[in-house]
Amino acid sequence: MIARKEIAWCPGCGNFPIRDVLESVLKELPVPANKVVLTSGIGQAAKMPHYLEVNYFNGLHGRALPLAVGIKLARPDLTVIAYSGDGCNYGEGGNHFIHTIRRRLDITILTSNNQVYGLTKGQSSPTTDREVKNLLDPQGNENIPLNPVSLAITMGAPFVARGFAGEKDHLKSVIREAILFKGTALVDILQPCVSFNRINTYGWYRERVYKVDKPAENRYEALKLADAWNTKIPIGVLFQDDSARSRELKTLCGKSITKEAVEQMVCTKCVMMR
Amino acid sequence: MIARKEIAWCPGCGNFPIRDVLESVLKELPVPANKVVLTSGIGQAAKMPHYLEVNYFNGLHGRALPLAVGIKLARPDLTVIAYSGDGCNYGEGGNHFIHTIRRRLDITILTSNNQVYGLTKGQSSPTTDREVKNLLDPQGNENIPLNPVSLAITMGAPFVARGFAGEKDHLKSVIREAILFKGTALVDILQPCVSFNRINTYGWYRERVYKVDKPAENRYEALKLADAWNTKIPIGVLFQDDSARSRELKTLCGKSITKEAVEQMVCTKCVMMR
Amino acid sequence: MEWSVLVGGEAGQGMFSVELELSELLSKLHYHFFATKNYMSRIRGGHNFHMVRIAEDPVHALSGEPWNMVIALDSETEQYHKTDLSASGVFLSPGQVKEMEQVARERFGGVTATNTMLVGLILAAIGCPQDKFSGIAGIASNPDHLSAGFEFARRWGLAGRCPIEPKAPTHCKFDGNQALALGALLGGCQFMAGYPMTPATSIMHYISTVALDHPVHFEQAEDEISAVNMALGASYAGLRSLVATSGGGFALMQEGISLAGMTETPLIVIVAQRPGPATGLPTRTEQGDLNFVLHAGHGEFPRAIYAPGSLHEAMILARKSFHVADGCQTPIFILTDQYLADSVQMMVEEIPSEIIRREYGSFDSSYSRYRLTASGLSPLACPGAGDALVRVDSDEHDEEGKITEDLSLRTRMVEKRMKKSDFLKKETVMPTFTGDPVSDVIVINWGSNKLIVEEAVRRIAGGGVRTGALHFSQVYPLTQDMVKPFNLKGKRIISVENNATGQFAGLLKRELGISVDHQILKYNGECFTVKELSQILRKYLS
Amino acid sequence: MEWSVLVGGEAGQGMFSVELELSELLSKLHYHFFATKNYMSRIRGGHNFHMVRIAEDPVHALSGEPWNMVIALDSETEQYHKTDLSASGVFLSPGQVKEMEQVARERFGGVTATNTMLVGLILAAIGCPQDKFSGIAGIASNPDHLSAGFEFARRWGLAGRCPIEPKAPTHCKFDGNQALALGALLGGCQFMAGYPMTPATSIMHYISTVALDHPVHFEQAEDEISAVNMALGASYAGLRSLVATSGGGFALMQEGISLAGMTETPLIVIVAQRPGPATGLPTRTEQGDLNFVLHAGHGEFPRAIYAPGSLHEAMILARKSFHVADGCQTPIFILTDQYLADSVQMMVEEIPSEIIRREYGSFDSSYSRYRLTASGLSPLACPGAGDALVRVDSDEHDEEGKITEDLSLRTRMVEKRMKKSDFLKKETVMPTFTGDPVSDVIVINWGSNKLIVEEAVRRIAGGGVRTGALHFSQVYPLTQDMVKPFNLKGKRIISVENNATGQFAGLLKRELGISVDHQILKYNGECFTVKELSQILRKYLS
Ligand SMILES: Cc1ncc(C[n+]2csc(CCOP(=O)(O)OP(=O)(O)O)c2C)c(N)n1
Ligand SMILES: Cc1ncc(C[n+]2csc(CCOP(=O)(O)OP(=O)(O)O)c2C)c(N)n1
Ligand code: SF4
Ligand code: SF4
Ligand SMILES: [Mg+2]
Ligand SMILES: [Mg+2]
Repeated sequence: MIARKEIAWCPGCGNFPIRDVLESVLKELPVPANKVVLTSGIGQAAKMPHYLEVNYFNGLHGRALPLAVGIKLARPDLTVIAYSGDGCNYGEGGNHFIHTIRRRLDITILTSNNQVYGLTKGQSSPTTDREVKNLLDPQGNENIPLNPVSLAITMGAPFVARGFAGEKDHLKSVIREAILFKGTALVDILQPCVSFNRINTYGWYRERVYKVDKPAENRYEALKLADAWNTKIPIGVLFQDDSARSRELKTLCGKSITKEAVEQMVCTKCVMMR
Repeated sequence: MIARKEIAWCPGCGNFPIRDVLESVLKELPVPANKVVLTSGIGQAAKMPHYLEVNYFNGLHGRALPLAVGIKLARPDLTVIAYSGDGCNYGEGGNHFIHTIRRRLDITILTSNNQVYGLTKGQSSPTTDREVKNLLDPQGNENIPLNPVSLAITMGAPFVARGFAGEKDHLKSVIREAILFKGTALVDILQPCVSFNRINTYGWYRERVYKVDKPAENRYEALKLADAWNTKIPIGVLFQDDSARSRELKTLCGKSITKEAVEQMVCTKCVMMR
Repeated sequence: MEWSVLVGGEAGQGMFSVELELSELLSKLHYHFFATKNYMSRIRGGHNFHMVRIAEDPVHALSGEPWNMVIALDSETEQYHKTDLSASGVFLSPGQVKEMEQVARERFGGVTATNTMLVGLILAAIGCPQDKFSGIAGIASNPDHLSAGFEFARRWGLAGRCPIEPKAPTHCKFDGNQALALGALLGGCQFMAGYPMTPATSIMHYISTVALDHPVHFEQAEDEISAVNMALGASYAGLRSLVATSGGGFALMQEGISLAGMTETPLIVIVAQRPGPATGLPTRTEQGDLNFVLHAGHGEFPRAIYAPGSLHEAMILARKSFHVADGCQTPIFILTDQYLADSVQMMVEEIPSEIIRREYGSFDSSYSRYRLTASGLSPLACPGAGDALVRVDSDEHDEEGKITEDLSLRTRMVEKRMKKSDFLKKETVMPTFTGDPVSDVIVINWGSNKLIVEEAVRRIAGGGVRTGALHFSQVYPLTQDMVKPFNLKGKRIISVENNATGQFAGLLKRELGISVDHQILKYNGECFTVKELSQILRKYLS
Repeated sequence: MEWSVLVGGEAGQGMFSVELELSELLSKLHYHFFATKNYMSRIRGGHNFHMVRIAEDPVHALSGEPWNMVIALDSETEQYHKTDLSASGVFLSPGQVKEMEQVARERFGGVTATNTMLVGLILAAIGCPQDKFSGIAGIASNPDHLSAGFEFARRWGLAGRCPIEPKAPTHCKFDGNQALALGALLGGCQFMAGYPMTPATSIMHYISTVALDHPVHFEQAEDEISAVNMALGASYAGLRSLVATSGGGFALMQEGISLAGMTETPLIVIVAQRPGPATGLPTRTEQGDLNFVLHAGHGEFPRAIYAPGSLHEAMILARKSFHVADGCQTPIFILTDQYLADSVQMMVEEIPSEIIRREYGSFDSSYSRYRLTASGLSPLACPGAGDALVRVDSDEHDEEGKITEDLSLRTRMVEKRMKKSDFLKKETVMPTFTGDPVSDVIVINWGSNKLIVEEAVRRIAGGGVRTGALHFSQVYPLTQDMVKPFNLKGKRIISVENNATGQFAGLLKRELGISVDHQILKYNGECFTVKELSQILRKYLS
């Protein structure tokens, strides 16, 4: 058990309920605990693995996803979950986000989306709303906020959901489904940051979130649903494509190449390609 | 004038007609020639600026866009066009692609999309179709192809078009409109690579492309339109939002900060943020 | 006379505000002081402490002597720091702070007033007359809160405990990042792109604040790769441009650095070091990236690296770097660290009033960006200014900036680029020597250790061995001319570095053939204190 | 007896195929040969040429002597290379090639048959009996096309012009990248991630070909940042992992390298150098990234860098690197270049038959990834293998892999990581010496220059000055033990490098205090030839 005071988050941080949810999801997963690996980047959210009893690779800012891809490719037998913040997964790691989805691997991407760079003290993240000001942007955010859910759907993710740290039971079922889904799954989790985000607070979200009963009919409907933000924010599984097949992977670990492979190599022709 | 034999492309390459189009668009632009800057990355397409009479910054693989952003922010008076290949703009430079669109700048992004890494001899690019084989992927491409047009629309680009190297007049009008549009514009140009792409040939495209008369009604319709690929491929301006406003920029070049600015600095309080 | 205070507690308890407000007032009141901090990579909780050394003479380092005052906002501070209190020192217990909070709540409607009250209490302790504040314009602190702090000081018998005269001839105070930002603006910097990273982020803050209403732009990039390329774009387009980051972010800029070298695009890169590898200790200090910066970017091209040793050097070198980058058309680096970035000090030296600017010639259509010249330098033009087309290329190129595979031209272009380092020689920043002019022992150091080493060397002076300190604020290039005046032959050389492998000592060996006799290295994430360093030095000297 | 042929023309004209097919047949026929190429960064057009040196003794370099035969597929080749023909040399004009094409079209229905015909013609010239082919299994070339080439040779009086005996004891031929890929597989490599980049791409090709039906995986990443992080993920998960790239791609991997250092994750990184900075000359050669690789990644951690000088060294060191990376739990680098990558040679040395594998212990839940031990090395476990949880962290961490800000633990962890370099000492790869054992002059070199230097030194032997060559295939760490046996004191030392700044000479100075007397540097993008180098050496020796 991790003592609450060992946790480096601010009191009241939205990451606490998410951690609780994750702890109980992992405990109840039909997978032995030692077969689950979390990867994470750097940020407040990315500290998550330290506060769970789990294998983890806490890597670099923005790089939770390629680590997860490498682990999954190497070890299809492991349940692989990438955990990070919005800055990490969509900002610094944006290229990995779009291309990891394209790889059709059975991994789960979870984001604590607090619409801010928490650990570095409150700068705009890719999901920060328009006109929000902070110490690096005294004029107010000029950029179009990135919608992670729409982006994931557009890139072809077969399971795309939104959760809210203030709805623990709901979040738990969404995360559980995401992990059990056979294919790339995203859960973007609305996570109030009590220290730096004075706009998108628990109250702000509570007034807006509502649960969708079932995923949208098709991608275009899902995109419409995903776009809703200012007054009503749908949470739940917004898109799910059960017909999508994830990539077949072979077992590598514990195997070894044979002499034939080496001989094949010796006979391989040189190629006209560097 | 650039002599044809100075050009390092293969005879028959789809980049030749694009170059011709670009040359005449630039010539006819209501902007003095010395006020146009092309940026590019690395690849066959990225050699484009060398073959035009224009200012250019031919930078690194994947980095045409941040160069363009820096130039535009520094010099709002310049017409800024970023030119590169599909690998450059959507692969190595994918993160810049999604975030550059978010910045709401008046720049034009042009891509020679040959669905292959040409310069490095034929590997899969992000837009390569499923199951295509090559020397680095003897098993066939497992990834979901990236649709640049859908991605740009999802990220909020106000002008999104597709062109075809085999339709020069049409391409010319699309590129011209894109450059004159006040806001971030993408033209993804279908460009046959006669050396490495034996599938998506001139003939293949010719059988499929058709011109759309006018942009789709709204984003969702545009996304539907953009998705069409295997049998019918729409070319033209697929999405256009004339109500979108691009960011206001101030004049910097030739100006200088004043002593007051320095004094302001001297009196600025230290901050609780590193 | 001096008075050193430590204020400790959990992140978020207000110690940061106490330090900020105290340093704000101390500077306005013309006190000499040095303030720095020791904080964790978290927003709330944990254990942070802030250290302020107030003195009658200029101070620019932690003395390392027992504290004159420890203010414990929590029991951990009591536990860790009370033992370090001087015999006559004042300890303010968490209970006492609670008492003050009680008053803050009752009288001022909230506990945050305690911060200012603590500032008042400290000022009272150093004998600052309470009526002084009314005379000072723009004191932001609430005078009532300050007074309440004075009251507590009197109640607890602390008022005037250690009277210190305010003797600073100025009221200018900066932290290291602010000095760099100021220097950059004085150097004509008009563009900065960046991605937040401790301990470099506040440089972006200072620039973006000025950008609000001056012809300067700050753009927050999606990542550091973008930041460096944006800055190169802006520099190409005509603006002096800057990026700042720390090791991990700088790692991502490597290809862009190489691009600056190849395209000969001027660029200033500030690397604020923190302990690595990887994420390491994000809020602590180290000098572990000298070699990394020295060899950043693939391929070969000239560069200079400055490592300022004081606020004034930070400002002057940041300013100068823009001149040198433009002059040499190459990337120039400024290497600092969390210690310098996070230390707040008085700056008594004058601030240059002239802003230096980039000048362009005017060119016609015969312009060639990479014209081959004897100096290796080709005239710089910016697009759209005249008929000249400005063509730059990351491939090997000809004089016009067109891609080439002519291998003899390649050779000439390599030599052209390398030749430009002659310009750097003309601009050499000499190392500074302090201490006994006829020393037997020379303590070599670089970057932020300067003023710590100088005070340590002063402290051991007269101990039998004649000792001097030689500080390099230009760490590359190193030339024999830079060391000749100091006649190092036959002397014992001791180096001091905040890293585990003695990177600068290695560089001295490689570049100048100088062998260091002893290395003093520290790599736990903290700076040296004067006491610690002078003790180690004494051991080597006896 | 030897016969050097140059085949030149535009990219896409088929010279590449001629070289490939010729080297394929030469090896099958047990000829000693060395083949390399000079090509532009374009797919069609331009001017490329391929060079094959066929000999009775082993050859591993370009002689630099006039060509015995020049085959000009276009007039540019005639213009550039005909002047370099030896007095008795054979020139095949574009007109003659056209004649052959004519026959190819008529007889074989297409011009591409010309490639094989040219191969036949060359084989005829070196006196290869035409009936030899029937006896050799798996000769892919079309015998009719070959025969047509023999016919032309006879018609033009070239047959048997310079009879060369096939004396190679084996039929093993490789290019440099293939030797590396083979070595990696022999080293137990099962995972590679990469992004195409000349001249490293074919390493990925060779691995992905094997991956088709063996327990090995190659993943094409979206960028190099992703590639290095994928490889670290795979290594953590249990597989020996590899990345390969060139300078620009390696620039993007820097932060990942630092991550490998901090998390102590074994990783092999091949850097195939090409001339920089930035995009530079993508298809040419240089040794300009030694310092870049040596100091790659922010922060401090141990590493080793191998720079193989031959195919055999490439294979052996690639294999060994996996053992060392696992043993030292740190990133290990292999530094090659376009010249080695693109040269095809016979390899007479034996290929190790044993595949070395990573072994894991078995651990219970008390396992700590970063247990502090005397050697600095902590046992490696992989997730899911037992009850052990495997926790790795890019922040400074405690023994369990949990983030820490305990600064005394920081010190111990830094020392733990640095201590691991003791392991590297045990595994030192000694430099190799050839030439006069009692030399007055030692020619120091590293990496791909080895066999060029050796031949050059052989060639000048007996010229009065006793000369030896000392080649480093481990360029870091450098220890005194590595040079002691060669007794360099008092000898004249000349260094040979393919760069403009003499990077290895600087490293020798820094690490071993060795000063180089003369530097021979080349940086136009081409390798040295034996003739060129021996001429320069003679100048220094006279
Ligand atoms: C390459 C690099 N750039 C910048 C940083 C500094 N950094 C650490 S966390 C962070 C932002 C965190 O934001 P987010 O991912 O949203 O996480 P949060 O703290 O909000 O949970 C940044 C910019 C870094 N560690 N590495
Ligand atoms: C950082 C980096 N990685 C890899 C390369 C090698 N490289 C050069 S061009 C290219 C791909 C080009 O593909 P694309 O952008 O589609 O352009 P095309 O040649 O097809 O027009 C690659 C991988 C490079 N120059 N830099
Ligand atoms: S700063 Fe925000 S996100 Fe970070 S721990 Fe505090 S409340 Fe949570
Ligand atoms: S390889 Fe393809 S894209 Fe490149 S020049 Fe040739 S045809 Fe054009
Ligand atoms: Mg966040
Ligand atoms: Mg392409």
